[in-house]
Amino acid sequence: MINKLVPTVEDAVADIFDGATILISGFGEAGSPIELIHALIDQGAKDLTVVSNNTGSGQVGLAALIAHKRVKKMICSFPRTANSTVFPDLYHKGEIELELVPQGTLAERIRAGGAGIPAFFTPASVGTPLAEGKETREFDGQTYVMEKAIVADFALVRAHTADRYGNLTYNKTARNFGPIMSTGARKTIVQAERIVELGEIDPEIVVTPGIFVQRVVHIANPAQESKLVAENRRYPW
Amino acid sequence: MINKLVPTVEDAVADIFDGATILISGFGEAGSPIELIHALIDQGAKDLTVVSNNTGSGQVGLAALIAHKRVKKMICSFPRTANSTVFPDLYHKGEIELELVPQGTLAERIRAGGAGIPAFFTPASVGTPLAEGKETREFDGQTYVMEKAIVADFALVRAHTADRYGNLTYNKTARNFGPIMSTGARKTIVQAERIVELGEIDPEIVVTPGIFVQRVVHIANPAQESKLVAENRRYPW
Amino acid sequence: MVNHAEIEGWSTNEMAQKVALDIPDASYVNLGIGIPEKVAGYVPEGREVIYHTENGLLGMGPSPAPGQEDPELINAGKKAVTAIPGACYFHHADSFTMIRGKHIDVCVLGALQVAQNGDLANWSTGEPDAIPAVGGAMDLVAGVKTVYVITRHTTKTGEAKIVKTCSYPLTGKSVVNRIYTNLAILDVTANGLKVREMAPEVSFEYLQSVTEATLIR
Amino acid sequence: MVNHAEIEGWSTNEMAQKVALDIPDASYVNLGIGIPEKVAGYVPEGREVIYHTENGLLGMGPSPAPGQEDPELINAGKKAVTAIPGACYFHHADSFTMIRGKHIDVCVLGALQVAQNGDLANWSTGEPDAIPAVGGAMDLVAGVKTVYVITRHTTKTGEAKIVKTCSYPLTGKSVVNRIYTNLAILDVTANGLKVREMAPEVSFEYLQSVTEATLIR
Repeated sequence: MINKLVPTVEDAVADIFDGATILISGFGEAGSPIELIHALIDQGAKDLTVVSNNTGSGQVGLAALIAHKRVKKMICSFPRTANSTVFPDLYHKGEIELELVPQGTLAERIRAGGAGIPAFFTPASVGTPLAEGKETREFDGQTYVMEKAIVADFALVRAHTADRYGNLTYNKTARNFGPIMSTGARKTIVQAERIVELGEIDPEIVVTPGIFVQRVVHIANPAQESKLVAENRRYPW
Repeated sequence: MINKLVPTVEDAVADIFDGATILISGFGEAGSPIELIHALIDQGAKDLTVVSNNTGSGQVGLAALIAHKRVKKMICSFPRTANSTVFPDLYHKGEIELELVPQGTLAERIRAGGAGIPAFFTPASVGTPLAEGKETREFDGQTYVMEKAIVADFALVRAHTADRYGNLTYNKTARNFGPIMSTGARKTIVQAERIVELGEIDPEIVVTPGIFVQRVVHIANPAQESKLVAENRRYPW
Repeated sequence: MVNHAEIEGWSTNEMAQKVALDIPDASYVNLGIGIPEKVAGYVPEGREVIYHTENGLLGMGPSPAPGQEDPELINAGKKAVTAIPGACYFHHADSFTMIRGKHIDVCVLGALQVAQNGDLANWSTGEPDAIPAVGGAMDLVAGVKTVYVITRHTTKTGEAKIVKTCSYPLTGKSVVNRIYTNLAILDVTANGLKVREMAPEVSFEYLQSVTEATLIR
Repeated sequence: MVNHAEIEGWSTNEMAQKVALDIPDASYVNLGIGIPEKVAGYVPEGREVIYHTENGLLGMGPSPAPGQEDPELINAGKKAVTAIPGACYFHHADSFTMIRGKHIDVCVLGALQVAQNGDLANWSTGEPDAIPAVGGAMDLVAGVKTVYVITRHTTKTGEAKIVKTCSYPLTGKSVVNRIYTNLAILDVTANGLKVREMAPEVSFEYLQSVTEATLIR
């Protein structure tokens, strides 16, 4: 019997260990698995390397995880956020590391990790400081930089609909990093707004095949990060 | 105005030139753009390099294109076919070249071409004759072979539903190489069974975004290759 | 020595309009955050342009009516947008396949500096206390077929932005095709920066005086 | 020198059943074309196994009833199949992401030869007039977590298939985990080929006599 549904967010994140590398979906608040992140804060794992496009905002979600000093290193493309001083403060104090990666390279490194591709070449960042120290190479007269796959221990992903096999669909631009992050971790943990029976998701429209997912928790009404930030909420509340 | 619909298969393939590299979708007959291939036979382009998983069957579709000696070289994973002697005969006579590629490497090389990735590393074929002469490299103690992207001049793709922007959906396992081949050619030419108005394809379920497609022709009732083969049909009829 | 620019030239909206006129019908276009977003408002009647936003939407429409915002339908600037009929959603690797794979026709970006060889610096001033943030800019300039820059001709403090060599960290080398400023439109050519059009009241000599890079007529 | 095998041992169906018993509940499995396909018929009650076919279907079901075949719903052997509730379709690059990315738990493949170090040859006899055809086999052995081989112990003409070193071109080096033949089940271990189970009437000595590779008890 395959049943990837777990009853609570606590169950979902229980085995995340100190020092783990974790992919966290989302582009800003869209697609950010806020309840899973809060459960991870409660769970207590530390010295984490977090791979996510941004660094969160306010004092909730990813920003709260960072504020609680659970994150040793961020791998992201855009760590500046209008509504957060959490990452900048720690960064200026030298209390958090940053690996800045062009957004497309970040996406491709995650996808490569999931696809068993250890490294690939890209034209992005050639001739810039972000390519310094990296191997470059010419193909057909153009220079490319070699980038390595990111393979993570865990992924925290927010989806819209899921079934017990872990098949997923997403909502609009909240899809963003979810499908590739699902492939790129040894254990992919999903929060979904809707859980349906097998076969209710048309096999033609599954975005993340269940093979990439290990656990699903049902969060029918996820918190909206921007509202929490506007209300100056702070996690844990 | 964006209108990628063209009235006939003749229009669709009119500019395919001698010596072109062409991606042709399909896994066996499923997803094979048989009307586009027949139009290409009529059109007459020769010295083609064709990238397709198989080499066709009987004397129709891809096998007929090969039988008419339009194909200089096949790049494929599985050129043996139960119902065709076309490729084997020419191959034994030395009249057609073969580049044999593991199926996953073939898929990834096509996807890389579409994604602007000139080369990548894969574990598939390491230590086998198909890796001979290719660069290998260790990452984390495992050996990988470097494979280069395939970038084609044209792709001939069979889809199920299309709109005038070129957005596509596919049917079941006829999807196979269609989505990646659509990305991997300078000009992607599609035959679709159904043409719908913009917006009729739910934006969540588009498989090939229209940006990857240059031309769409409506073939409401495509021929079924296996039936033609069973009837010993031969193209041109 | 570069003079402090005293002629205002085109307004931001006029600059955006100039860019819009240069985007052909049926183009796939990615507009950067900020001033580049204004370009969408000036596409001439009869041209159909499809907007890509790298966070996973092709067929981005205008901002929604107030109260109709959907936090899960946003653009790369994290602002609420809409989707046109014929739009589609996709994940980040597919989105950058469009960019890196040379499927996008035009992108319009802001700039800190542009050099006369087309080098672009638009992501970091390189100051030690700045938090570096690059987003998708390096992928865009590396992959999009035509790269337009829209920027004021000089900084607020009168320093040249159109320079001989960028002093800020690069976004990409030799990647810019055309520059739209409040004073002029400049083409990056093999021979240097060629003046394509000048704003009213701007002379070539004046333009050169507020430009560090060498201009050609 | 290897004897011509005279004991028939397990039938093909029994071999398939042995493989099926070793596939844990909740596994994702890719079955090769031919005899490996039989394994699906013997999964014990109460185990839920999901079948992947590399041409783009996860959740492959049994063959359709006669007359219900859909030429666009086929397996890697190009035979008509069905899709179970909870199945999904995807394109070839995503399909091989599952394979190469170590997401598939078990694959079951046929063999021309298996060497005692786990080398597999199953795609070509290397004869000059053979049309080489590899399909997805090299990707499967490189990426799937556990690789089972199902094969007769010797060729029809009595030659060893379980060998010291493969003479045919390799599919992959040190990739096989376990071998199921009509005579025995063998584990590929760091020390060599360990006999896990033997068919009725088969002795270790007899098994070794029809095996070129050195067996360990």
